[in-house]
Amino acid sequence: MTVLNVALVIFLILAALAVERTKDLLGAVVVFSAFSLMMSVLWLILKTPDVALTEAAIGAGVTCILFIAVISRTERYEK
Amino acid sequence: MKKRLKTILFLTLFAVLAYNILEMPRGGDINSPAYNEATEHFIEKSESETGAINIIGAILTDYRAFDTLGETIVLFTSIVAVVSVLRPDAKPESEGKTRKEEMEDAS
Amino acid sequence: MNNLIVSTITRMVVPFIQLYGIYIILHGHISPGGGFSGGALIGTSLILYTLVFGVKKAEKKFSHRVSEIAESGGILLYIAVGLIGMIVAGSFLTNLGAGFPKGTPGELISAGMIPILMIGIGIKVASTMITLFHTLIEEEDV
Amino acid sequence: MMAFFEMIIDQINYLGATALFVIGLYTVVTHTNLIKRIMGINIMGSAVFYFFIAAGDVSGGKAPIIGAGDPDAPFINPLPSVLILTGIVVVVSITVYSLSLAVRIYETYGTLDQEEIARLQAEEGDHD
Repeated sequence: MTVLNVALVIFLILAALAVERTKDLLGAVVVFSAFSLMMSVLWLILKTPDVALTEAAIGAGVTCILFIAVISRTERYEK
Repeated sequence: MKKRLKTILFLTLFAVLAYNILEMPRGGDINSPAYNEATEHFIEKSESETGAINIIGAILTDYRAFDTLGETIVLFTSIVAVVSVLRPDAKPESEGKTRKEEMEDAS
Repeated sequence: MNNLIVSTITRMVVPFIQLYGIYIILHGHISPGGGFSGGALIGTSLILYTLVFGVKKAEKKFSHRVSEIAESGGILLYIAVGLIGMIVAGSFLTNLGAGFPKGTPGELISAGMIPILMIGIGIKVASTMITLFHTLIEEEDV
Repeated sequence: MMAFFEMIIDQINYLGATALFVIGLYTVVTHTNLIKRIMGINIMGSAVFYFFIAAGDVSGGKAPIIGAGDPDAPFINPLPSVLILTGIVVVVSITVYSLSLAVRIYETYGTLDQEEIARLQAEEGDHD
């Protein structure tokens, strides 16, 4: 279990760095969705299934849809 | 150059925080200070005091129910705030033009 | 969106998502889940419906009137249950002391007021999610 | 050297949460785009939640549901989970409010870049 934990932490740090680096905001939102989903898997490993369910529905679902709705009303590329 | 300075600054911040974390109680230790008598009370008594076998649900809507009421009020406030910011009659005064376009027209 | 496959699959899948959300809300006291995650699931199903069929058709299913009632109703249900405890037992949000039935732990109908409060939270969260999405996606001419 | 690695593996959850927090703070400070900043705030929020959950973890424990799983294993600490459960929803509220302000700013100024907004405001001040 520890191996999976360490691998997930490394993936999370890489995903956060990718969110920071991506100039295309839509791509950044997609990477952020993957970040939230991996976070929910990590919380399942830490034995808190309630928080994992909530994060999968709210963090990976609703938040990203709201970001995409706002990007569709404003501009897509960061200068 | 400025960006490199910021990167070095944040790496220093991470080093300081990580050094302090190595002094913390070991992760996953049952004797850590977070696992105190309140936790033991919840684990031992929640089934007899509330009748719910999911301890998280029992704490969320029984022991800390007032906290959850405040949290639903936060949700309500967020709706009120978003609707009042985005309501249709609060449009900017110049007909459909943004400030950036006005500046470009003027110059 | 005029894609036949997407609209057909959405029409088939949305009821099951909502059923799963209701299941999670009602079993909040005996299994992982509860009002927050179940309400978010129901809200997500309505957001999916809006994305596929457009705001106009979605507002026929879940109009502003219904969302107003749901938003206020969730909080009012919560406060009403709290006031029952205040009247009967003397303090706000009392559970077993106020005479709510305890039931057998592990059964669906047990734990006194906890399922009722979970239902209130679920209604509130679901209507919040869908209202926020409708407000953000609405163009000026609506 | 080996002991140092073992110490890192023991504290991997705390260290990961700290790294995520610093990355989120870096995003908020160095970027001028408003939506990117809101994403940074979300990453910082996730990092704080991760720190709390890691503080409640018990190695070899089980989820806090009575009667499920191994009867001899200890329960994890349920209190951080409850706090985080409400915290996630509050972070969503803050995010949506910031996003609505971003939409309104875009409708007014035609840009989401903070330096450009400051420049437009300065020019407008010259006209008055």
